[in-house]
Amino acid sequence: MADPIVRVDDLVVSFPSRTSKTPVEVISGADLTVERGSCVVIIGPSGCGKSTILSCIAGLTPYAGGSITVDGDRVDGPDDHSSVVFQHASLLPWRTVLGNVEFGLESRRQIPKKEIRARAMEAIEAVGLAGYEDHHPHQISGGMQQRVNLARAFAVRAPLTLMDEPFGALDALTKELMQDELIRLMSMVSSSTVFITHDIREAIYLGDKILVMSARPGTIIAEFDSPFGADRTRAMTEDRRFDELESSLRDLLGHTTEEVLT
Amino acid sequence: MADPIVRVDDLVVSFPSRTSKTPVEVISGADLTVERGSCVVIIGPSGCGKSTILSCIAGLTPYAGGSITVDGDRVDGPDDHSSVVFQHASLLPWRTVLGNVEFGLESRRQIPKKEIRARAMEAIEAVGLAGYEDHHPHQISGGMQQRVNLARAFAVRAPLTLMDEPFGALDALTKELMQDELIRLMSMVSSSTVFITHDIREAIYLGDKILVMSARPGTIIAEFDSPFGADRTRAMTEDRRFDELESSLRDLLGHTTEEVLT
Amino acid sequence: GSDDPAAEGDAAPTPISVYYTSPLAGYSIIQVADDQDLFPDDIDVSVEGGDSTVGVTLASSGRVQMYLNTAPMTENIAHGGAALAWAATWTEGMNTLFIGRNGVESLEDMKGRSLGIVQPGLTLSVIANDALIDAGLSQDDYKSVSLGTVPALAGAFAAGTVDGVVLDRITAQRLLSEVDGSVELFDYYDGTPFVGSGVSVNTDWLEENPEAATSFLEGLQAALDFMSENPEEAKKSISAMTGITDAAALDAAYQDFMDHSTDTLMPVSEEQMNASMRMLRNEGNDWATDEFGASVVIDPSYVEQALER
Amino acid sequence: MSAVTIETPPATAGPAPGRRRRTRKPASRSALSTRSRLLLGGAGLVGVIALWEIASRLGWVDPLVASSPSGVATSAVDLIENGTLLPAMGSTLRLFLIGFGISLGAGLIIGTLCGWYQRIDAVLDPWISILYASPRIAFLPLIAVWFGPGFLGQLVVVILIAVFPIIINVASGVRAIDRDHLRMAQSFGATNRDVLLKIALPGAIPAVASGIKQGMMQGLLGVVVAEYFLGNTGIGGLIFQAGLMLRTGEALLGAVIFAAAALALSSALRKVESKLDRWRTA
Amino acid sequence: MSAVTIETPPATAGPAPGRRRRTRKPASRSALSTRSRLLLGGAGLVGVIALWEIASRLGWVDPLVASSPSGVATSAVDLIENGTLLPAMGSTLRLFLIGFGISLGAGLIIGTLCGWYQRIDAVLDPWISILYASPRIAFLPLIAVWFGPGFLGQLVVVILIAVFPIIINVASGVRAIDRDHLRMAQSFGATNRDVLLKIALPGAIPAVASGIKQGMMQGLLGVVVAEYFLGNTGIGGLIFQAGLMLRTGEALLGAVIFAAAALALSSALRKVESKLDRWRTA
Ligand SMILES: Nc1ncnc2c1ncn2[C@@H]1O[C@H](COP(=O)(O)OP(=O)(O)OP(=O)(O)O)[C@@H](O)[C@H]1O
Ligand SMILES: Nc1ncnc2c1ncn2[C@@H]1O[C@H](COP(=O)(O)OP(=O)(O)OP(=O)(O)O)[C@@H](O)[C@H]1O
Ligand SMILES: [Mg+2]
Ligand SMILES: [Mg+2]
Repeated sequence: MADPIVRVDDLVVSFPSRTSKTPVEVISGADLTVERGSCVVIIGPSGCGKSTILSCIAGLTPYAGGSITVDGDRVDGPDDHSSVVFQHASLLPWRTVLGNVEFGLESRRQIPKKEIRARAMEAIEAVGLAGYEDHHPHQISGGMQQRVNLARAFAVRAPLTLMDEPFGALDALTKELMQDELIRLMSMVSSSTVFITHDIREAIYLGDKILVMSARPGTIIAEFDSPFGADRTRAMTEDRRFDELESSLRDLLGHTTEEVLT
Repeated sequence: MADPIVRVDDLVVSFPSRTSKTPVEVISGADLTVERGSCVVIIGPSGCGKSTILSCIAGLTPYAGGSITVDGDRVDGPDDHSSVVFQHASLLPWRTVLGNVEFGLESRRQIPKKEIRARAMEAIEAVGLAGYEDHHPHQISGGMQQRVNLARAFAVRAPLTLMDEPFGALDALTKELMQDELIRLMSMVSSSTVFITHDIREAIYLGDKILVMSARPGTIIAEFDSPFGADRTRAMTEDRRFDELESSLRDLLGHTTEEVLT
Repeated sequence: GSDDPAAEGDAAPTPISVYYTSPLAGYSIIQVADDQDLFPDDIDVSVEGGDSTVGVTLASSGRVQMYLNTAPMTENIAHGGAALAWAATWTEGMNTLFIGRNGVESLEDMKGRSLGIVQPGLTLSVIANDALIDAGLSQDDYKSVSLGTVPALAGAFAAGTVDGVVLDRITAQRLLSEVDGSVELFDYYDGTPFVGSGVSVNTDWLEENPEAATSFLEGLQAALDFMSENPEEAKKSISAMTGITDAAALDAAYQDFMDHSTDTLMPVSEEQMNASMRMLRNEGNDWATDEFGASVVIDPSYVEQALER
Repeated sequence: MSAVTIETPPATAGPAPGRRRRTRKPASRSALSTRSRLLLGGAGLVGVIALWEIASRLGWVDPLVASSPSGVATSAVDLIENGTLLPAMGSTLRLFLIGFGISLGAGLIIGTLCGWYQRIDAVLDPWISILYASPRIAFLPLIAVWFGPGFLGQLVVVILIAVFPIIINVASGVRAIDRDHLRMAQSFGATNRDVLLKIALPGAIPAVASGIKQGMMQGLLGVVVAEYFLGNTGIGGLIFQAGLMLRTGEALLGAVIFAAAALALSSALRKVESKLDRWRTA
Repeated sequence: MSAVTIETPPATAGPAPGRRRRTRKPASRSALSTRSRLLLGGAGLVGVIALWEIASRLGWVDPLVASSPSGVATSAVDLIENGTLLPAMGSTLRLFLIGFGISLGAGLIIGTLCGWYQRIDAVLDPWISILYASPRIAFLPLIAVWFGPGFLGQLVVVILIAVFPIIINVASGVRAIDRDHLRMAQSFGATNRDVLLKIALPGAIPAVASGIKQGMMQGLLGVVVAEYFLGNTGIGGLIFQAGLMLRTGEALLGAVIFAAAALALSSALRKVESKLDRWRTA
């Protein structure tokens, strides 16, 4: 493979503190790389800074130190290299499914109206929502809304897709369906992905590489390569290596989590 | 064991329809029994009527046919036999943790102020929130809020506790902590429980008996007795029987769910 | 060398804005002049009506050139710095009645009683005080009650809340006929020489537009003539001005106007001015000397010229 | 709490399904049917109107002062017959439509500017608050001088009364842009203009609707004030004239017409709002 | 979409970290600092006031009609010196406090009744809407007759203007009880009374606060109207008398006093509200 699509070196992020004058360091020296076409999953306790890292890569949050490059360019604001899928589908309720998917394309550089429509329809078909173009978000289920969210991100065909707990709000069954859908889509568009989750099994199921973060101030404390190849099916979950990986991750996270909850 | 604490016979529930004059049947002939001191889990696809059954047992929803008895009394309105834990903690934001737990007790028959306070404090200790009595809901985490919700229900010491996806909104790690907490509480107060969930693994982990519902109009289509005894630990999840039960449930639910999504 | 194709020989007509302070029959003359298009062609008149507080500011700012109202408001504004003076009047007195009830049978009986007024300083209050002082009472002998609006004044009298009020003749007579035990105490038209309905003019404007002012007065005179000659048309204009629609009431209003207006426009007389000054002194205005009053009266020649045309 | 004993209540004797032990009536909040609402509301209205008529007939209230329902009706018939009422309503309607229309346009523009550009807001906000808070009735004479006592002055009065609720509501609606939507748009590289047009404004629709509603009601009030104090035209002038001449029936008729117009407008607006906002009825 | 090709943009030449290909400026919504806001707002206020003074000095506006800031200040000094202003403010304050106090009490009670008892609401709602929608200025003469032109009549005017926003907001706050909370309470067998006192009323606090705010602003307006039209007392009367005698500075002073009072009241209310509602700042 060529050089990595994302390269994060010694990233430091701090936020102004409410109580004191000195800013609070949230990420202190995180390093990570994402190889082209692979899916990197970041897992860690609540509040450790997962979303913050993602947001920095997307150019939505300025960082205090270190460097981030995406596709060779240094990140210093939102750009065309990446698209983001947030946990809340954040659909515009006054736009139809089609209108929502078009929104992402409209916001990119000038694309003719006609091409926008065509690419949006293509993305809607890809997530299996053909026939629902004219529905408003409130007329479709939560799972379908999340698919629109995916379609919106994939439609812009950015080299990198950043996903922040996209399935966190779904029930277990819908979540599994969506995970399978995502695997299908990722293989179709051969996009590179950074995926954030709380869910250990989801991390193992989706990730080519799994990064574990420590509690705040966050750094990457462990890295696991997936023992499974590109071909992912539910059968994986019955594999012994799946359970082993799950146990190791649970042990690692058990500590960090206990600290966070009461 | 004595006779069951809950007996639901041939329950039929219908709601007035918006589009037509004839009401829509949501539950058509469901039967179930809950033995004293046991935990019955109901699982089923979204919209199948799980919450409706629970609500009928609690006396919150009137039913069109069949009968429900709790503790020998026919249910025809909210009463002292059961307490409910909803998915949303539904805490009153203007009351403290203590005030919220007291709310349930205040609403029961006349209990002296002093006893209310004592029982509420006891329940708060039992869920591990001692020291947080004076916090307002927004000052504690989601997991802690859900524990207040549990404490409020357990403080009234009803013979039956009805739980409607109480952990549905929590992240995977917090959820597991809460499940362990619940198992501890249930064994402490030896309460009978009906527990509703979407999550197959949660169902197996908690249930003495697992009932599977069909898609709407809902009925109970299968019943599994837990192969594990009263002593529940995380080790269970690595047991072969756990995986087997999970597969059977997933197969059963796979069908019903596919119909609902898309 | 005008190359304006629209010019019909002469210059464009001089615009004149007129404001009247109440939709009373006494001011219908302006409505008639407007309705019947009686103003000469060299002026372009627009007429608006409304509240008297607004009128004070309009007249003093010169926003309107002609202002239909009653004494002593014009004198008051003129003293406040406005370039305002009486141009003409068409009554010899105030067309109002002082009426009483609850056992009040004369002005002297108002001692210890309550007098309804709209607001202190407004005409109806000033002339009520004048009549009572003339009858030997002082302002401490009775209680003035501000009711805010004329409708409230009439209503309060009808309801017996106040013992005496001064009201325009039409409303007063209606009350006299409908309220038991109400009596007329004083008829201002017979008793007080006063500017009851008149038009004042902005004198700054007047200096530059003497011709237009004369034309305006000419139009008003034409309206007076028209009203006596065409009762039916006049009644229509009165109805538009006052909102009275009942035929009998309209007849009465027309008759009332004819009975209490002069045949021709007149300059404000010295007697009328002195009455105004006296009333203003009653109110405690030490500037209201008779000499000041004279300054408010403009040159009577304007009226004379208008009548000659 | 390790020794919790469950207070098990004794079972009731036999099959008495309807009886329960508790004596406290538990909460239930069933909605009153639309029919009962209309019946009760209608009965109340008719009752009070009948009482008023009776009181007036029996002389408990002075008809000179309080008129009566039949007096109001008679006034309506008279004024329609002599052709006064309809032109008056027309002129009032014209004033309202133009005044409210201008307020709406100006309110939307200024409100959007204030909600979106923080610098503009910083400069204008104190003035908006001051003007909105000050008793605008005190400015009537000034308005008359600057804009004349005719239609223009009336228009200014209506606008000064109607425009502020619209500005304030629109601005707060635009300001309260959904954070999730904003981040989403930023992540796609949307420009400020995109965010304003495609996110802030559509999202502000409920606030805009409530501003329009308040502006409409205030605008109607403004029309009465303008017609009453300036120019004496239309229904407001009719109320003024009628009051001066003690024609209480007519004055109340004018008030009834305005109240009816206000009720009709607000229910029409509610309909439009629920159409515009259909996506929100989830 | 099986043959999707990713449009891979060419990498920029070398290490030019600050430059990006896009020309469109992406959205950013950083908040203006409180200091800049105050500076801009203050500059605007001072600027306009200075302009007004200059315009008046240079004779661009007629000082007789528009007065000037220094004219307003002179009026204030004069009126304080001759002992008119403070008693007038006292009497206005008294009217406002009593009138608003009664409106608040009545509004809370009637609003709660309407929000909670659907039958009462069905009967009262039409009347509340009608009275709220009708131009109450037309009723001033009736009020003067029924309640007298003195303090009582003024009080009625203030209440009639201030009470409706309170009733309407309280009722809708009580009505909009949180469904989840209601079900929770029902599941514990809470009675209707429990639900009203422990859930509906505390939950209605934001609506109540906004009703009180509107009621306060309307109440201030009501005080001006009442003093202006009935009894001619206090600051409202001062505005009227000054207008009549062409003392424009005094009239504007009265308006400024009312505006200042309204601004002070609304900022005080905001403070109280954020205290009462601290649990909501989550
Ligand atoms: N804008 C901000 N200002 C101040 N602190 C912030 C801000 N955003 C995030 N933080 C803090 O930074 C830390 C990391 O937040 P972040 O949202 O990245 O966590 P996370 O790992 O995504 O957590 P979660 O799993 O709950 O989503 C948290 O402690 C949070 O309180
Ligand atoms: N008040 C009501 N009026 C009309 N239909 C209702 C009402 N409450 C529930 N339903 C319908 O009854 C069906 C069962 O609803 P219920 O809430 O019991 O489902 P559920 O199994 O709990 O679903 P979920 O897992 O999504 O919570 C649904 O189709 C729902 O639309
Ligand atoms: Mg996060
Ligand atoms: Mg449910």
